[in-house]
Amino acid sequence: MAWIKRHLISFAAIAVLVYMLVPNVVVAAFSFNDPKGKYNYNFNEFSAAAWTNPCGAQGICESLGLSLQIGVIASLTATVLGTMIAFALGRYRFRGRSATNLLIFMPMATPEVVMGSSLLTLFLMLGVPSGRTAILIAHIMFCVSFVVVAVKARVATLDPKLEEAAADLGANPTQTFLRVTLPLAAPGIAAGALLAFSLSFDDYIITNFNASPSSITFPMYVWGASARGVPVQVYVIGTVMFVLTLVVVMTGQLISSRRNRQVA
Amino acid sequence: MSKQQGKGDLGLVALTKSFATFTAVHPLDLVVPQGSFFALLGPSGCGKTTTLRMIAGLEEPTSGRIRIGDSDITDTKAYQRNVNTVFQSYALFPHMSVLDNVMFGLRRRGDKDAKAKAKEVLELVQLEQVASKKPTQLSGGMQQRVALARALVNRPDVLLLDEPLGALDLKLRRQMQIELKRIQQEVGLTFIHVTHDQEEAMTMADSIAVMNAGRLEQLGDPATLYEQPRSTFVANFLGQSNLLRATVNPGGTDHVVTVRAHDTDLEVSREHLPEGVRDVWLGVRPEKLRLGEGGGPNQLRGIVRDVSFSGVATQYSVQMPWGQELIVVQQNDGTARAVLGETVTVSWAAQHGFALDASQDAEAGAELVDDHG
Amino acid sequence: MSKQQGKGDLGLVALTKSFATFTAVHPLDLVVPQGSFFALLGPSGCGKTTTLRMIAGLEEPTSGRIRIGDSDITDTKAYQRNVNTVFQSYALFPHMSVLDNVMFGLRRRGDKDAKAKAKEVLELVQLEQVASKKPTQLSGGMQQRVALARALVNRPDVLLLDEPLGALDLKLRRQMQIELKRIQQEVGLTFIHVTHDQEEAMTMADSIAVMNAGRLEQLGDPATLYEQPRSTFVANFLGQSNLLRATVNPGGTDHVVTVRAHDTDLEVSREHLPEGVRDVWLGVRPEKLRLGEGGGPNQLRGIVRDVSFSGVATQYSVQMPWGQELIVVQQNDGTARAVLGETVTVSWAAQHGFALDASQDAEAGAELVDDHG
Amino acid sequence: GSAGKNPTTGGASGTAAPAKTAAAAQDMSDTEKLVNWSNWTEYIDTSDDGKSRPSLDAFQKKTGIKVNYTEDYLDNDEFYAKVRPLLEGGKDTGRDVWCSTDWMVARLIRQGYVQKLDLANIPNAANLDDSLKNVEFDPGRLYSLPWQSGFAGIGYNLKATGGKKIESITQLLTDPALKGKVTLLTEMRDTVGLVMMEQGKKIDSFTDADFQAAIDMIQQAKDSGQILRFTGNEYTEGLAKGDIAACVAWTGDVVQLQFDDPKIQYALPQKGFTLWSDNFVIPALAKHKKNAEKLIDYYYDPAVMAQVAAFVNYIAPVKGTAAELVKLDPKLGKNPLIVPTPDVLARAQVFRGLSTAEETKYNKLFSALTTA
Amino acid sequence: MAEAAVLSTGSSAPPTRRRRNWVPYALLLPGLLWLVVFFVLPMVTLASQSLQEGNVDDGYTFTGNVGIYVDALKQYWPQFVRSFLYAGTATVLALLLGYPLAYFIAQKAGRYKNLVLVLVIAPFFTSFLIRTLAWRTILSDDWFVTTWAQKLHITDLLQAVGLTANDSLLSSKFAVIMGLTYNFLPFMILPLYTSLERLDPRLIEAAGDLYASPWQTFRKVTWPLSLPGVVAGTLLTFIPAAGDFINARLLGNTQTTMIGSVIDSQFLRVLDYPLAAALSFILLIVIVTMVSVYVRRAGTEELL
Ligand SMILES: Nc1ncnc2c1ncn2[C@@H]1O[C@H](COP(=O)(O)OP(=O)(O)OP(=O)(O)O)[C@@H](O)[C@H]1O
Ligand SMILES: Nc1ncnc2c1ncn2[C@@H]1O[C@H](COP(=O)(O)OP(=O)(O)OP(=O)(O)O)[C@@H](O)[C@H]1O
Ligand SMILES: [Mg+2]
Ligand SMILES: [Mg+2]
Repeated sequence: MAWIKRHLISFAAIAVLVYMLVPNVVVAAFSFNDPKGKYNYNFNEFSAAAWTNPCGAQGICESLGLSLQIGVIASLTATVLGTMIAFALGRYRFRGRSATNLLIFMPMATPEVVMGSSLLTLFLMLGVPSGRTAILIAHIMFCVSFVVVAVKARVATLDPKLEEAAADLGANPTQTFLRVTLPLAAPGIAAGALLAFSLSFDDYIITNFNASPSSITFPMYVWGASARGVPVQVYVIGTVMFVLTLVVVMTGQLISSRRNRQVA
Repeated sequence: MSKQQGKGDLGLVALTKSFATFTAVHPLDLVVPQGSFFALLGPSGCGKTTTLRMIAGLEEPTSGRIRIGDSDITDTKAYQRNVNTVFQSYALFPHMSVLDNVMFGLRRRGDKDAKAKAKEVLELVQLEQVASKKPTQLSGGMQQRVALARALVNRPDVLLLDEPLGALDLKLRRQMQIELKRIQQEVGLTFIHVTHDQEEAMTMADSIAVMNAGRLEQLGDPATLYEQPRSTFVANFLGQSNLLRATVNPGGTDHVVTVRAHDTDLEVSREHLPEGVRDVWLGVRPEKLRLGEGGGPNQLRGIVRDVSFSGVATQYSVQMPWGQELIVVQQNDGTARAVLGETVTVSWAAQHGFALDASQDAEAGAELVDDHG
Repeated sequence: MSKQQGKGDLGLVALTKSFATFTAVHPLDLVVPQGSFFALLGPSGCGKTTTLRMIAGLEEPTSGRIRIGDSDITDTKAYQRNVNTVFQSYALFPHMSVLDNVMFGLRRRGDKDAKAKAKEVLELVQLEQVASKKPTQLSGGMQQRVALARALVNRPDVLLLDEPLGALDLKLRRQMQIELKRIQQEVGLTFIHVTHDQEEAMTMADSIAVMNAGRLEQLGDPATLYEQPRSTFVANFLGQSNLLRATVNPGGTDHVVTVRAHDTDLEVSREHLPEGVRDVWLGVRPEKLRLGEGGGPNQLRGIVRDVSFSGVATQYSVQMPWGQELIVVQQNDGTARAVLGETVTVSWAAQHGFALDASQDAEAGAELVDDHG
Repeated sequence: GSAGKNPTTGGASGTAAPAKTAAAAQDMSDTEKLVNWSNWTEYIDTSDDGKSRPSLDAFQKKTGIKVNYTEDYLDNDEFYAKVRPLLEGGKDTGRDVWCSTDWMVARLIRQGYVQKLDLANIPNAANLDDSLKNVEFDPGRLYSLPWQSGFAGIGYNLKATGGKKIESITQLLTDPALKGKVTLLTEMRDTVGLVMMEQGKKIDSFTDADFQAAIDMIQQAKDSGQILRFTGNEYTEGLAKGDIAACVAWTGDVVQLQFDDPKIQYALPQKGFTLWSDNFVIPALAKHKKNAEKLIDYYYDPAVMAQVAAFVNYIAPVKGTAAELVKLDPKLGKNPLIVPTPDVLARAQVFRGLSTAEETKYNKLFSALTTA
Repeated sequence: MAEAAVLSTGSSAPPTRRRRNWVPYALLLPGLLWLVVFFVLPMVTLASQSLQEGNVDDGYTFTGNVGIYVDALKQYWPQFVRSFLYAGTATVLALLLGYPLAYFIAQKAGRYKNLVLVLVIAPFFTSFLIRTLAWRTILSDDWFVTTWAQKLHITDLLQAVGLTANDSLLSSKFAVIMGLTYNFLPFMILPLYTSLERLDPRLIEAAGDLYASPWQTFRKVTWPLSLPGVVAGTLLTFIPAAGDFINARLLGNTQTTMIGSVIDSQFLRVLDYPLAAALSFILLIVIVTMVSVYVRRAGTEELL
């Protein structure tokens, strides 16, 4: 009893974790379903058919490809732009600092519908066609702020003494940036990029406002499919993305921790 | 004031640094001979770090010049100067191995032998076996030695050390002091060592410059500075001093002058008396005082108020009839000790006293160094 | 080993703490008398903090009991014990003002006079004027005093201080030592003070327990511990010791025994010789050695290899014919000093030597304390 | 074949000749053997493994024209909202042909967003069912040809109604047994139309008051918690699962569901139900107009159309399809929802054309209901 | 990744650099330009659009019709209120659920810390639509969750407090709020985690040492010190939740329509752009106002 009391927080935490992962378990389970009829809502019969043929549903892999492509381009661009801003904010004192902070914060404080619709309004007025370019512009726009926050947190903890040490040891400003500042900020930049990618990859609301009939992203495909019955392949892809993330991040961590342990 | 400057000597000429609201370094003139172990000592905020940063090129002087040998380096950038710094916080690059840290400077200058040289220096600081570790995996003392190696390996004209031992604990600190001194003697570079710790400065340095509030107070070798301080600030800051208010009696011999302090006549060497002053602080170091009458011509009686044993020595606090407490330090060499409450005679030799102009504050340099929170 | 225990004394009975892979504290028996200033001394990792944490209730003992007076508090929770801790890192609540920090404990127990009491204690530590500031706005020394006040105000049965001065610089540290001692004498609480700094322990404490690798090595008042260490570990850890390998000669008087070290007969008090051992380390403290022949019956000749001036005293390293270097500390009391390279006689009195069982490592307690990076 | 009431006597105004003419682009049909077709989801025959579309493949094989078939037409309004900026801005939509519902065709024609069909390229257009030949919104079928037609009626799941039959709109909107398990369509004409007919009105000639009365009835049902949602096609999943007990539904959807689950039932209300068509149109600036016309022509072959009808289970607008369908599957050929009998058809009504002002007004009323 | 999605509330000013003053501006220029053109400008367009009148067929013209805001509020205030209510409830729930988990990861998980963190983040990469659809399956009538809830009379309870309309769980207020909580929980956990991670465990020990019971320790030390994380987390949860409509669409019914859904429909189906723009603008203004009041009251003014 005392043991239970002492570990109350751990139990609560695990319960919450379970709550967070239940849908993923269901998704994984249903990816092995051979649904009766076109709706995949009752577990009918085990089948790995969808796994052997993940592109089997019309257009699913095209949309996934598009989403991945947009995600990569948008997160890379946003990471570059955001990192630059984060360095400016974290490293320099200049006029218009607080205005900049506000401008960075606003996209995060703006509901997605508002952002999506306002961008659509602008594009309507400017005659920018909906589609891939419009989606990219929008995604970069809302990702930048998150990158700034992630990178800035890291830059703020960077010891300016390290840069001084580099200069003291004969590194000119460019070398100092490339050899010291950038590698040290890298974890923050990577976190920002990853976050940007996940936000872009997962966005439906803003994308839907700016998509054209020929630019169906994966979330839009899922949305469309949900009206007529979600193909099992969607569950397969959802599961793959989940497991892939787990594997990639965990091996990354394993490698870095092993590297640390080896030299220890 | 700038003196003759040798080939590789470091020279500061009227070097000044003012921040927006505050002048951290008032015009400073100093020559540090090549190959010497030079200590910069002073209370917190006196401008030691600022001076060092100007030498390193990390801070731009408001005015004045910096020279190494014949060349004026005032306007060169940090990365162009052949000067290296060991930072108090070490500032090791956490993402590089120890070896990469040490090679960093050589690599920047395109040295082909970087690796060999770095390994050699790591051997010098006895860290060859941790070359491939990351700095965070090392203990404080090891990190300190990496920082030292990283600077040393570049064979700078001047090596600046900003409280390199400040973060180490006492025992380790004493060991590193010995190490540092050994290395300096081995490599023969000019070291400028900044420290808070007077004992450290005195044990290690060839010469010490005491700074106070952005100004140079006194410059000299450790023994001279300690035994013939020229101000109450130096007297108090460099070890402890007993200062008695006194008036110089006219006359005296060539060697000895008598002064009157609290109705007692006391002797002091004439050479330790500044010219032309009448009101003085008569100073004696605690270890120069003897409990008992055998110590010299100067004798005072008082009551022991505190006894504090610290192993090597015991410190007594002896209260004089006029209330002042004199501090007496006696080596625990087996001679009889005084006990609390006992009335004792305190005595000292005339040549162990020094006199300072009484217009100075007797407490200068002795206050709580507590303003750098 | 547990002795008679007084009314408010703290008693540890066979207290043990094992972690998964490691026993940090081996069965430990200790009585700390009420109102005493007790120091726990030992190298890094020897279990000092673990012991304190068990007393505070922050760590559960693996076995053994903890008593205050008659009551057994082993099974009570930290917040139910009338024991307070001053943490090394201070652990001040950053979101509360100094006053709120100090009132915290009183408030938790619903004390109506919390504010008045807190202000009183702040006065005691001379911080009444910063009561409304946040801890981060204070200097290290001030934070230290807030942490002390926050614990003191609760008038705990036992106050635990875990290296409270470790983060302060030397000068400040000495000042805080005096302050701490003054406060302890004023309030009369039991203080258990953990420190790395042997001098600190000796100056401040009524009794010292030296721990080594989770075990109690020796317990006693500072002078006894320093002058009659019972192991090489204590001899080396508490100050420096010169240890000479020697063999006890048969015979000798009631008071004095001769031992043969490196072909020289040396005297040592019989009371300082452990019973029934023949091979010994003959130890002498550096300050007990005299340069010159006047010091006692024991004389050795050697060459001065190093001279290190540190203000109050000068330390000499004198090399013996068999290679060993003896450390000699001489107070700078004005007597003649030896110079580098000079051949000198080193002498000491028989009663200043102590002999230790030679089966021990002569270097125990003297190694680089460098494993806690 | 099918026949329906053909509302030639249109609404008050606004259905006059189109004000604008759609711009034509240079036709690339001969150089690019390609046609881009946007259609509703699952609105064409698909092979059993879901990987290919037999009728499309056959077309490609026969003509060498590749069809980019996209199922991105989820909803008339939504699709319109997406292509309108392009059409308005005089840009190519990237589509050569798509299938819009009657009223949407009316709007597209009115705004000059669709091009006239070149019947020379569509000889099979003659197969168009007579009843659909002359519609109010496109007299003479100059701009559009029907793809599929269907009814909107009541679909329900016996499992969820507890075996109860749901046969009238009133029951749908008031039966407490269905509380919170009823969905209506976001398609205004179907939902409001059914309710107006339930209230005894004719949807080819109603007044503002009639419309308002229908809205009120729906509002009441919504406020009482009877209505779960207003949906597009997505009601089918809920209906199949039983989360939706009964709903306004399109015939083809329900017929498809019935294959998997006989508990799914369909009712055409006695008081009337709506008939609609989705029609091929060719947007302005379509690059492959001729290819699109060839495609339409291909599907106007009764044998091909029967292949589609057998899969999508809607009413085919092509004469002779019924006969072909019987050959493919006799049971389908007799299903009154696919091949309606005359007395069923007699009960079906078509929503009258609306003027711009009316459309704006009614849309506002209806959207206040569905979006809030 | 752990550091991501975190509004750090520390506000240490960077060191001054006087030389090369143009550098920060050069760094800022591209990113800020992007934000100005594709964020600020659209907002201006949106504002101007809201003041136009007309219809799709005939086009819209600017008339400065401020009345639209009154109309919009009059017609859709229940959806506004509902959105903020749901988002608020979901935020509180997310805080209640997220806090123990964040605390666990930061202070107790030991070597499983990274694993748990990744488990919190990984669902991000499974499209949230898929996961929300999965909830539809989980909560559907014929699944055991609903059956058990019925057996345990949880459904009755929910119905009694008005969170559901009948004995199903799906398509109800309950489902919508649950979905919102679920979907935005990681945005709560990550900032909480960062601030709890920074919490010095010695402070908790110090509180215990000073007679604070575990609950008092939480209230007086842990909670106030994690406030920056709480503020950041609640904002990152509340803001998107208030504008969300996916959960309401997929898990709700006609009684749970949120304002995001209205805006979406007005823009994409009804094509009443002025009304839609006005609604968007009202939503933005209300949120920004609420956020700034909240941030000021929470005392963490410099949010970034
Ligand atoms: N960038 C700056 N702007 C304004 N004042 C400064 C700046 N840098 C240092 N100072 C001030 O200059 C004075 C000297 O600082 P400096 O760091 O050189 O002292 P220090 O002797 O190294 O002290 P410490 O022993 O504490 O390291 C201090 O009063 C400090 O507050
Ligand atoms: N939670 C723990 N798990 C495992 N080992 C521990 C734990 N806490 C302490 N130890 C080990 O117990 C030993 C004693 O630790 P303790 O902190 O008591 O030493 P200490 O004497 O206070 O050292 P220091 O002077 O460095 O503070 C150390 O070797 C330490 O590594
Ligand atoms: Mg400094
Ligand atoms: Mg410890």
